[in-house]
Amino acid sequence: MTNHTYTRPRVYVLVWLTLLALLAVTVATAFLPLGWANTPVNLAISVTQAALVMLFSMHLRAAHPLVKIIAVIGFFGIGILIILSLFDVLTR
Amino acid sequence: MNSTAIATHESYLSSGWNWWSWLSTLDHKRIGIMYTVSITLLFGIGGAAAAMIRLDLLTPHSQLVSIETYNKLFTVHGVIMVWFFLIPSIPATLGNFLLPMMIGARDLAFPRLNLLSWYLFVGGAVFTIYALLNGGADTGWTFYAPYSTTYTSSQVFAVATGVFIAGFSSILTGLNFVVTVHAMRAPGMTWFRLPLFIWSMYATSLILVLATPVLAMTLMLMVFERTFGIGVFDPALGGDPLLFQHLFWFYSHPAVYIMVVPAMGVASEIISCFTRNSVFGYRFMAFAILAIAAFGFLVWGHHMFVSGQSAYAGTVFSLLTFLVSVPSAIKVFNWTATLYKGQVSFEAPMLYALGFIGLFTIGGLTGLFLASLGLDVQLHDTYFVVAHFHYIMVGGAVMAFFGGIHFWWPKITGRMYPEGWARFSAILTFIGFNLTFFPQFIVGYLGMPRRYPEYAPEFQVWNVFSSAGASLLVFGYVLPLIYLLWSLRYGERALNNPWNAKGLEWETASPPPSENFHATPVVTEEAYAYARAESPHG
Amino acid sequence: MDSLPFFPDRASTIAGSIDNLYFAWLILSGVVALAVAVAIVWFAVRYRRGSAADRSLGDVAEHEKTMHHIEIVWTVVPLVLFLAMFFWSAKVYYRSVTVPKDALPIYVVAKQWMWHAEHPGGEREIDELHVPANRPVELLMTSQDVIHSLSIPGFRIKQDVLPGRYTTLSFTANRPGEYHLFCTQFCGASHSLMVGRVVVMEPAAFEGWLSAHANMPTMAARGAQRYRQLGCGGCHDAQATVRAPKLDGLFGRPVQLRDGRSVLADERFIRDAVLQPTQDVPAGYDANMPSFRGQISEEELLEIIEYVKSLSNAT
Amino acid sequence: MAEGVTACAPQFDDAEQQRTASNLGIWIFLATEILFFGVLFAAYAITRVRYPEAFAAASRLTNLPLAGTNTAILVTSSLTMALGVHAAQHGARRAIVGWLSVTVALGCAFLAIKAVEYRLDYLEHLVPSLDFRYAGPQADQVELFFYMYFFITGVHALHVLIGIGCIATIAVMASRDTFSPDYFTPVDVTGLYWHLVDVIWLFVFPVLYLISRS
Repeated sequence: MTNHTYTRPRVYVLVWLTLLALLAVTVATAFLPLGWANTPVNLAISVTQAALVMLFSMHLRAAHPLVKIIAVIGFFGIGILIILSLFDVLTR
Repeated sequence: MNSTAIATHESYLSSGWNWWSWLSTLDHKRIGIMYTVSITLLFGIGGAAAAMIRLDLLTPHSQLVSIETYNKLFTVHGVIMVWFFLIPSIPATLGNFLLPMMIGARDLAFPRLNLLSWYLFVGGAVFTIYALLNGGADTGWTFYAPYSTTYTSSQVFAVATGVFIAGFSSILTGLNFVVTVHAMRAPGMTWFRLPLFIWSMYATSLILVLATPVLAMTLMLMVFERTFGIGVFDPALGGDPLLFQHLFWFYSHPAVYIMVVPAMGVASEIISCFTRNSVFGYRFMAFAILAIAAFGFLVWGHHMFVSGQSAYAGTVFSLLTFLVSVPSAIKVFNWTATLYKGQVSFEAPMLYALGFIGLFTIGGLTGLFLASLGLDVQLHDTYFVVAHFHYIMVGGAVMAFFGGIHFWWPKITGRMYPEGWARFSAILTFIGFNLTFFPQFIVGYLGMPRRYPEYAPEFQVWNVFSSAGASLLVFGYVLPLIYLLWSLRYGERALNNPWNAKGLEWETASPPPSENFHATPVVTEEAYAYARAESPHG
Repeated sequence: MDSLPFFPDRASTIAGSIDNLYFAWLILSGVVALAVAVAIVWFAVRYRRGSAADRSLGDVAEHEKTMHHIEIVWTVVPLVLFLAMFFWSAKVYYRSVTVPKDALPIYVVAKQWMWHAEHPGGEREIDELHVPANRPVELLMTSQDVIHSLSIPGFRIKQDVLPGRYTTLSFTANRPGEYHLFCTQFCGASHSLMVGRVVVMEPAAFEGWLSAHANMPTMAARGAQRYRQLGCGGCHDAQATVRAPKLDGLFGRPVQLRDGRSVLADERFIRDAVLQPTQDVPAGYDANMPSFRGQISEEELLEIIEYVKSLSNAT
Repeated sequence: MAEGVTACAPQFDDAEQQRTASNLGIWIFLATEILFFGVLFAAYAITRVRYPEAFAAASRLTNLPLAGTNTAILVTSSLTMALGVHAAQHGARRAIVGWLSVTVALGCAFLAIKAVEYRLDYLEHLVPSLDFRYAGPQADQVELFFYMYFFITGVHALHVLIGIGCIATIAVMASRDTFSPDYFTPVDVTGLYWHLVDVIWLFVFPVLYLISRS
């Protein structure tokens, strides 16, 4: 079940640099006057960063499908909570 | 294993009887027993509160206790029965004891974590009982803001801390069960050869793991708001009390499935054994359990139809609630169909299981009344709702829990319970239960609100019926305690498989050795392969 | 025991259709429960251990196929049934919660353990509610402290009363008499004492009652006085020089907001404008109105709202 | 125990099964951690949707430079942790201790900067219920923002503290040569936990500091 394919350190450093780059981008876009598009852009970048960390540093890429489901299921649970609660708050 | 051989060898019980051998055990069976003892004591406290409530409600004016005390009584009854009895009842006792044995494992995946779960549970109970002794909370088990956060000075902090700690016990037990079912099944035990009790433990554990953290953080937000006087639920600061209800019910509706799904698993085991028949539509039953666990997370808004939630959101939640009740309906029909062309016998566990089907069916059907938007306006927060969830939780979960205790008692203790007394108490519980809670449906539609120590005089006749029924129900619960303890010493010695039941747990000694099986069993046949096996008692 | 109360009396137009829903579910669940019970007893007796009933299953594949058919049937049938009942009950619900245009407003303020009701004409009541028969009434409710819930079983209506917000209940009583009024959301020590009675009167008797209890100036008059006392006129009067939205004819009209949203100027809009002025700023104005939170009680706020309403239907 | 423990706990059949169970177990625990923080995000998001301007104004008062540095620090500590786990996979004892020590140092730096940030917030009278002064409009909602800000960052900082404790313990165990290519589960598990603490901060940072800041 667990992976024995060891990720080469080079990959970790590459991921690290990408994350720092994305950090710079996200901070930069925060100051661009994009109006309503600002929030989706910031969130998209943070989702990408999170995906990078989970796939590479947390070895999800080579993990058993069950582990992938467990990794994602928390986000779905909160998604349901936010979406249905907002559906109430916004249509009140 | 010849079923007539009497177990005389070294069992998990005889490996030490001093305090330390119990308090430091890593054996899932001993931890299961420690849970059983703890929740029995807590059931006593919750039951005593219920008895005082029923006595106080005999008269329209609250004469037994003051109305402030009454509010604390139903809070104690709610908190203890929900978090310290019902949620742990089947998973922590029967689940802990039987799950490893039924899948052919030596123990759970993380024994130390399992012992930690018990200590967390007891720690949580200590906080709650401390609060009870120091005046208790008076917010009801629902802790609705802004009353719980701003307007009450009762022991909300201590009770919330107790439930918070006990929540971690639930999470860790759930984690333990999910990993064990995935990683430690015996050779040949494929997913669709798993007994339905294991399916129910698996689905319950998924809900335990995915819902309980939400409760923990919601209680933490509530307690912080109470302590620092500021929070997102405080209407004075622009916060939204309905946000607390959303977060609370996002946990609490899946929690009611935590309480009833294990009972479904136990019922399937008992019914298939005492009808000598494989469960009708095994795969449908397994998928129905998973569907209940999954859809259970989408429907919490039906607790808030009249709470100020928008009509559109209420409509969506009403539709989703109707969808989640279909799997439960399927299960009831499948249990009934299991009796078809079987060899039906009526030992005590079977009486409890049949009682479970009857009461769970009534509970489920009245849930449909409440899911209908139009009707819920009249029924919400009345005794109709009280009767509905007692039919499901007490009629369903507790009947199945007692059925399971009786069914696996020979395996757990190596002793047989007295059959006559057990059948009598099963029937007495069924009758007492109906007398107690059916009148509440009627007084509910009449409009009698919940949590009322002082009620309008015309509701009194139904409350007297209900209290009378409760006095019968008390015996239904006390009797098993007596004769089961009696059976520990004087009960007839049990065979390894007294019911000739299918399942790996019956293929080892009663009571089983510490390592469950001398050799890891290999599974070759399907689940419930009763097909014409000889009936109980040979 | 003279009469065993099985059923609350029907005293509003919606009560009938809600009872029909209740009977429909009673019959449906009764049939299902009976079917399950009869099936269990029949199978239990016929196939009891040792009985001579025929238990041959025939060939397995055949049995497997029929089993699947049965499972499909008792999945689809409940689903269809539930959807039908869902639509019916949703329809009744929307009829119950939709407030008719010409409803007589009564303002209800709930506070820990009593109900304050106030009629536009200034009549005030505690734990009582006098309403005319055969005329739509709208209860505009708010709470001063915790969440309460106004329930009148005789009218089959119930609605939580939230602090910091208005919630509404509407009904048309159609049978004169006295009915229970309960608080059904736990609100503290004397939650069970927070009860009252609703008195449904013939329209003529109701007018008589109103005039007999009109010992206070009308709400609108008191609202106008509060309006001047708090200095609202300085900005909002028609001839005021300060750039502030004018109130004449405002109530009931949609308002275009600064951030592009369009909101109906109802009671909730006016309440938010008074307590949290910078939240919904109308287009063309800047957010410089001070908040009056803490300076106005719930009753006074309702009076100001009644005054603003009078400005719109007066013109 | 130079070559490390290859046998497995009694309830398992072999080490492979034990590794699978541990991996499943830690991932389920991480799922509950995601849910713990998810509830706070949900409460924050739902309150923010009701008061967009107030929360935007409030988020402009937060200290972006410090938070940006903190994000960089945590991302770097995630790298050093990953390299530490890599070293454990190859049984390079000195490398494990080295990388884990750097990770602990970076974690402490994160907490130090966090303390400085809290101190600055206190000096600017932004700490709810303790000493909160804000002259602008919708002061109550701004106070709600800072209530959730301190709640989320506080719970996260607590998790960073716990992480530092675990990594330090693992580093000490590693220095006593406990781990080997066949047995490095504790390092792997602590690494996964630390990465998740970083993932959560990758969501906390934009949500609290960046959204509609311009």
